[in-house]
Amino acid sequence: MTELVRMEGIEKRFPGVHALKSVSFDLRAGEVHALMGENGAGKSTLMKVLSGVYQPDAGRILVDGREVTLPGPAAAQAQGIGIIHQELALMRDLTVGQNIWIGREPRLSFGRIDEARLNADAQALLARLNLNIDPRTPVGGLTIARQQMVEIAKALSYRSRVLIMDEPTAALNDAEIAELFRIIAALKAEGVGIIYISHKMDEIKRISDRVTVMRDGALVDTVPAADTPISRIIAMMVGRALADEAVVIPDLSAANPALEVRGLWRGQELRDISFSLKKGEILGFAGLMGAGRTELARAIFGAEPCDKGEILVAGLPVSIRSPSDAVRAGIGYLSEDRKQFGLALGMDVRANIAMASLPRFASRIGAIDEDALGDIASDYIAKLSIRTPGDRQEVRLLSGGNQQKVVIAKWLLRDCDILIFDEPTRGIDVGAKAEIYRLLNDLAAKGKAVIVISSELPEVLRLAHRIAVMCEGRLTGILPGGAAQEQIMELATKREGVAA
Amino acid sequence: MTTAKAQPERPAPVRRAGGAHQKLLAFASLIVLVIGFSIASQRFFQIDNILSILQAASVNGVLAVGVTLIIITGGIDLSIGTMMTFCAVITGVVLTWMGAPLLVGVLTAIATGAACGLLSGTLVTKARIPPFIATLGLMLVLKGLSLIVTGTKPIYFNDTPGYTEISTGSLVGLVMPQFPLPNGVLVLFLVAAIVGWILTRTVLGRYTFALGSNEEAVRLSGVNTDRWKIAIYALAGAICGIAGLLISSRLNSAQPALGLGYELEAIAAVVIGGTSLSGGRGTILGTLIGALIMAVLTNGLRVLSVAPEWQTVVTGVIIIVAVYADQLRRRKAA
Amino acid sequence: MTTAKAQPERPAPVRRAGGAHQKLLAFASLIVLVIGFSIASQRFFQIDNILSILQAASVNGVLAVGVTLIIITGGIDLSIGTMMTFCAVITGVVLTWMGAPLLVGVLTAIATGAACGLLSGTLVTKARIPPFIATLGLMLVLKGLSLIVTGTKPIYFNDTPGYTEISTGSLVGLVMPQFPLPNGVLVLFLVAAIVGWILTRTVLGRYTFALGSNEEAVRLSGVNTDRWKIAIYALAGAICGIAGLLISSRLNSAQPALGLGYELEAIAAVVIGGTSLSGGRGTILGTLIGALIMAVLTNGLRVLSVAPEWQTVVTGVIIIVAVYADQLRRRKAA
Amino acid sequence: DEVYIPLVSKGFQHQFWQAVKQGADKAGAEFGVKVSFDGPDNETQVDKQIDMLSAALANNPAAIGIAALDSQAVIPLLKKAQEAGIPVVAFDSGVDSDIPVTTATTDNKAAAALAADKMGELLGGEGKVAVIGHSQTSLTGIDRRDGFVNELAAKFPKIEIVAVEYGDGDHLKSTEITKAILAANPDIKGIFGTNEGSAIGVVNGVREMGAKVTIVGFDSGKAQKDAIREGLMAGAITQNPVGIGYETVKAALAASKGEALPKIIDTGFYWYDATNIDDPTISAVLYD
Ligand SMILES: Nc1ncnc2c1ncn2[C@@H]1O[C@H](COP(=O)(O)OP(=O)(O)OP(=O)(O)O)[C@@H](O)[C@H]1O
Ligand SMILES: Nc1ncnc2c1ncn2[C@@H]1O[C@H](COP(=O)(O)OP(=O)(O)OP(=O)(O)O)[C@@H](O)[C@H]1O
Ligand SMILES: [Mg+2]
Ligand SMILES: [Mg+2]
Repeated sequence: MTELVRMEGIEKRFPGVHALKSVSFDLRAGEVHALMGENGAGKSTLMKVLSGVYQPDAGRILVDGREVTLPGPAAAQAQGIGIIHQELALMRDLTVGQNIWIGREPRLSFGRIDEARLNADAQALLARLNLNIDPRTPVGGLTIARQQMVEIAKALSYRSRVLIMDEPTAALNDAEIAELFRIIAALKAEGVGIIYISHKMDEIKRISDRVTVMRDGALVDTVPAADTPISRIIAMMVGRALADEAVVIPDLSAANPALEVRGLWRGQELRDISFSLKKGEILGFAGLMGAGRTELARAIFGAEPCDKGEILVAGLPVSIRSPSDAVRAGIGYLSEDRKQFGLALGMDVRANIAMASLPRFASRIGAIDEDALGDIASDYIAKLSIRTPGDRQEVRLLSGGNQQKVVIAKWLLRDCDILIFDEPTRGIDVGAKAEIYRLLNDLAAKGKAVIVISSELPEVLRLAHRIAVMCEGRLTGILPGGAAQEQIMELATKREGVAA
Repeated sequence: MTTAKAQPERPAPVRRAGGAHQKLLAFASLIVLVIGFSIASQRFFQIDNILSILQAASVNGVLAVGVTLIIITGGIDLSIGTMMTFCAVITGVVLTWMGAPLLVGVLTAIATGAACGLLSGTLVTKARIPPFIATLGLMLVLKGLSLIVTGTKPIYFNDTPGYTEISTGSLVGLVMPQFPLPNGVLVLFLVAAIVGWILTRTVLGRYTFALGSNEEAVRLSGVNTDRWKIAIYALAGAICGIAGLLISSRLNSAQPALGLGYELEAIAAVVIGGTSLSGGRGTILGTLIGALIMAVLTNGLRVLSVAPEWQTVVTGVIIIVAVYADQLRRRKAA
Repeated sequence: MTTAKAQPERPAPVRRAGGAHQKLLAFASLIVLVIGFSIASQRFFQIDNILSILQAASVNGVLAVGVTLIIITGGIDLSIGTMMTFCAVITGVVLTWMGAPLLVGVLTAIATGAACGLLSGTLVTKARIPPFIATLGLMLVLKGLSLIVTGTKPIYFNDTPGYTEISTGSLVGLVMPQFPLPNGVLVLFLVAAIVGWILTRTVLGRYTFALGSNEEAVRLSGVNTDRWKIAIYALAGAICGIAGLLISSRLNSAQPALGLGYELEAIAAVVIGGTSLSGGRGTILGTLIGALIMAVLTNGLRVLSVAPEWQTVVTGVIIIVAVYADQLRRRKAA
Repeated sequence: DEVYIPLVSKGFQHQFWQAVKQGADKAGAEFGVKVSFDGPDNETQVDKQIDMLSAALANNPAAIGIAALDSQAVIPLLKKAQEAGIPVVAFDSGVDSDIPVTTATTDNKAAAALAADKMGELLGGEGKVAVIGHSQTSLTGIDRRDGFVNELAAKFPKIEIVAVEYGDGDHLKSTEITKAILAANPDIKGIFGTNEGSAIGVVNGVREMGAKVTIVGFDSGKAQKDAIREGLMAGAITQNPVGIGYETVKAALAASKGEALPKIIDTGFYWYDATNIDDPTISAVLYD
């Protein structure tokens, strides 16, 4: 296979962080080269160097054997290098089609845009991904999963020879991942080289030809995927082996109910939802994209109004009209979209961790006890191994997975009795994932009630004591923990009026 | 958004464009105001007075259309008022002092504005000065330069026959003598139509929205954001030049001290028209409506002979109420 | 910032607070200006003139400190100028017309401002009117009301002994007769210190930044964002009330027609001081420096007897250059 | 139908214009006509004034009063008024046209020259003098500045004008300007403020700096009167704004009835100081 790209001795420093330590990397035509590493290992930074976003402090980049400089994204594009960024880079006020073709609009005379062709082309691309999105929909209204698919469609539109995918599946579920992999296979056949970053270990085995592992900004090794076991890759990443634990379902027959939802309705998105959750229980929510799990969580949390229905906390009906009502009633909600709904990106780690619990650290006149806050923040940084130069680092400068950990820390610190976690491990590395599972189990053991919404079925199966399945806004069934995947999929596709 | 069941083939009605009745509703506040004033005084809804209102809206309207572009990119332009004056002054220099023909004067005004816009655009992009500061600085510089160039005295256009026609003549009146729409209003509608077309149909317009929506994302897409932004500022500047023509033609003079405060009025029209100061959204139609609401309000209260201090109070209240009503409408529509 | 070798355990010196020499560098533009003017004229760096400059910065400075809060939340307040006047007028009514004692007047001014801020905060949060419009409306309403209440005549404070002392007396002078720092300046520093403390050390301050950074994320953290935002507007209003005291004490009268245009000057000071109009970042120290830069600039050019029209030009240029220099410094530091 | 006479002025917030309004209202009450009074926020807004004029004309008034901000810009609308048979009375300053049937005004240049004469006498014919103007561009601003400066140059060659600055009639701004001028020229002997806000600003600035300067003001108002009584201000020129308003309405009414009027109605100006401030003739033209 011909070599497309070679990076040699790449160095990159940020204030307080040595992000890349003389990293070398190469990519061949027609291969999928997986790039692995813990959160903050430097994967995204390396790819930003390759796509012209960052300038390396030292090192060379060769494309087709010739040394190149990539002073900006346009230069990288000119070399045939395309990238799907980990942090979505979409223009929320523009439509799907407009986003996909930004910078390359089909033109008519007088600088006019051929909107019809633009939409038709976008439609064709979306169809290639088997995606039912109208190209004229504004992107801001899409769920994060759909935004991710739009980003993928956009990257495909460049017809790059080198395609970098930085955690493209973090927000996707199995069906969409299957579509993506189908596309990847086709691209491979065309001779496109793909750099693939993911924290989902099973994916690596499924699609990659070679695997490169990074740790702490340095290259660990590049190995062929076929004859390297997953456990070895994990060991290279985290420096130790991880035990694979199975779910332990506690006996909750004597436990009191923590949360009850009765007959919740909201337009067509939520239809007559009823369920209950006991203290000490972890209830998993499974479903396909758009099943309405996020909607349900937001409705319970008061982030969006519902038409009718009743919510009881610890057996007493509560009126929740806003998130502050919900939090007062003891309900916490970790959103699936950390950038938009979870973090004040311009503020530091400490402030974000404290965001939901500030009054607890304040004196009567509102003065914040910074020392206590700093101690707590440092605790969580250690507990969740958040990679940051300190609790005063701005969150926007953290790697994606570490940002996610900050949001988790925020809700752990708030110490709610009922916690709704929507895609909590999005973008989190294997080691930290295991740590978070352990934390959730601890919480449940302490009598907290936990809802985990996840598009990763293994995660639901690994954590949930019971599994609720939704389809098209309805709760189609609740299964015992450890249920078979087939059973879940059957409920997840149980459309109304269609006999199961 | 539509329900999850929505078939992918037929798009949900696009939110931004809105249906025909949506568009009509955007006029609701304006229509209510017009009806209200018409009931309060028979003098209000007379052709002559309606024409005065339109005429009064023309300069502010043109300025507002120009600054709409900049606001959609997420910027702000405080220099438009004094830039308008500066363009008028330079036109006066070229026409009256240098005796150039009318057409040269018109082109000078537009070119001067474009050059000023080029400057502020460059300051914003290349020197990375926040738009507020760059255009505040330019506002002061242009204000001073206008006074310096003219020696603080107005330049009159008495020697340029036809100059006043630009704004106060009426091409429409030649065809329809009973409805002598002043040319200034025609210019406003023309400028609005062209800029509206640019915004919705061209690449420049697309980048205007894109820059305001997520500049970093546009840059990451390989677009030379600086160049486009400068182009947008220059276009807005050229439009200020047109406003300079309109106002100086109306006053038959370039008044060097004029202009301060006009930026706020224009920005107010833009925001009343529903354009968000945080960028990414906005329409020229909205801006036109905003400018008309302000013109109707001022004129109507004067025709009712409301005392000036009460005019101010009532204007403030009505602006808030109109935007509130519009807000409710949008929330319902969404 | 430090080098990249820093161990992750010990955090890099936080950028926001900045090291001591960072803070000093923030003063760079101001210091350069002062040195420049001192060289250009020996009249400039005289105690008397320095005190005049500080005094001149006091009203604008207090307003700027107040509006800094609102700008950090991502909002804007156009009403501060006329609100200041309105507070002064109501104080005049209470003190001069109703003969209340001085302390009641002081409290009235602050309470009036807080009430106005409460109103605009409520409009912004509950009625969801964009801050620009809500405060533009309030600006007009308060402007009109000031004229109406006073019958467009100034209210004099001749019958309230000690009223002028608030601004022009000198407590410092009692201790240090050779440095009679006017009380108005003392008030500015006091207000700045308190607001600076609130911003960096209290829950209110933390939420001020958080609201400007990502309001939705704050709301979804279970914070009653509306209530906090209203509190911030009310606090800013109260500070306007203090500015109203300062200006009316200085003029020994409440001048009902004054105030328009002061908002722009205050906002300019804030932005020159490095606070971003898009919210989420800003410092009171920066705002103070911004207000001082403006005061030094105006005074210095006048002391040099630069022609007024050239003063405007030079001010514009220097504002741009100062912010550009500051920009370079920050970029280097980052 | 009631006879309606709108007055479009150069402003309405300043004391001077309020006094004009007061005179107009007085005449309105006396002759039983409905008078309205409107003006832009500041004296640069030439186009705003034109909009006001056209709104006033829309009401089909019996006659109209105008204090034009620009002597030419209003002419097209005045022609329109003429065609509609609405007589026009100019007040405060004239218009470059013979459409106005009369102009009720005072000579600002001559008034400021009188201020210069007084300043010259008070200084004994020598020393440094500064002018704080209220506008660099408005007619009254220019006339008062030029009247003062030219008269000093002509009659008191040993008096030097060291600074001419403009404070927009804003009390605070004028105060700061005064202080800067005093800092730059500690040996200054006299300052002239060309309207109420400017003059009060000068008084404030001088008071804050503790300087000894001869201050001459313009217009009246309580603060200026107090300053004169206290001896802080040497004296001031006052026009007769109440008279201007009164005469304007009276003339407009007469014109609407087709009566003949003189081309100019001069309402005069006066010097007042501590000695004559309480004279009945003077106190009649002063306002608070
Ligand atoms: N602009 C920046 N300024 C400062 N530090 C940065 C910046 N960008 C990245 N870093 C730091 O560099 C390190 C590497 O980050 P990078 O985003 O490359 O990690 P990653 O391997 O992609 O992690 P993840 O799996 O969480 O996405 C992190 O410690 C991060 O905090
Ligand atoms: N075909 C579609 N087009 C546009 N919007 C859709 C479509 N299908 C679903 N949605 C929207 O998706 C939302 C429901 O998805 P929600 O995020 O609640 O589901 P979820 O089960 O959490 O799935 P996800 O994995 O996407 O988070 C609703 O707002 C719905 O309107
Ligand atoms: Mg990453
Ligand atoms: Mg979801």
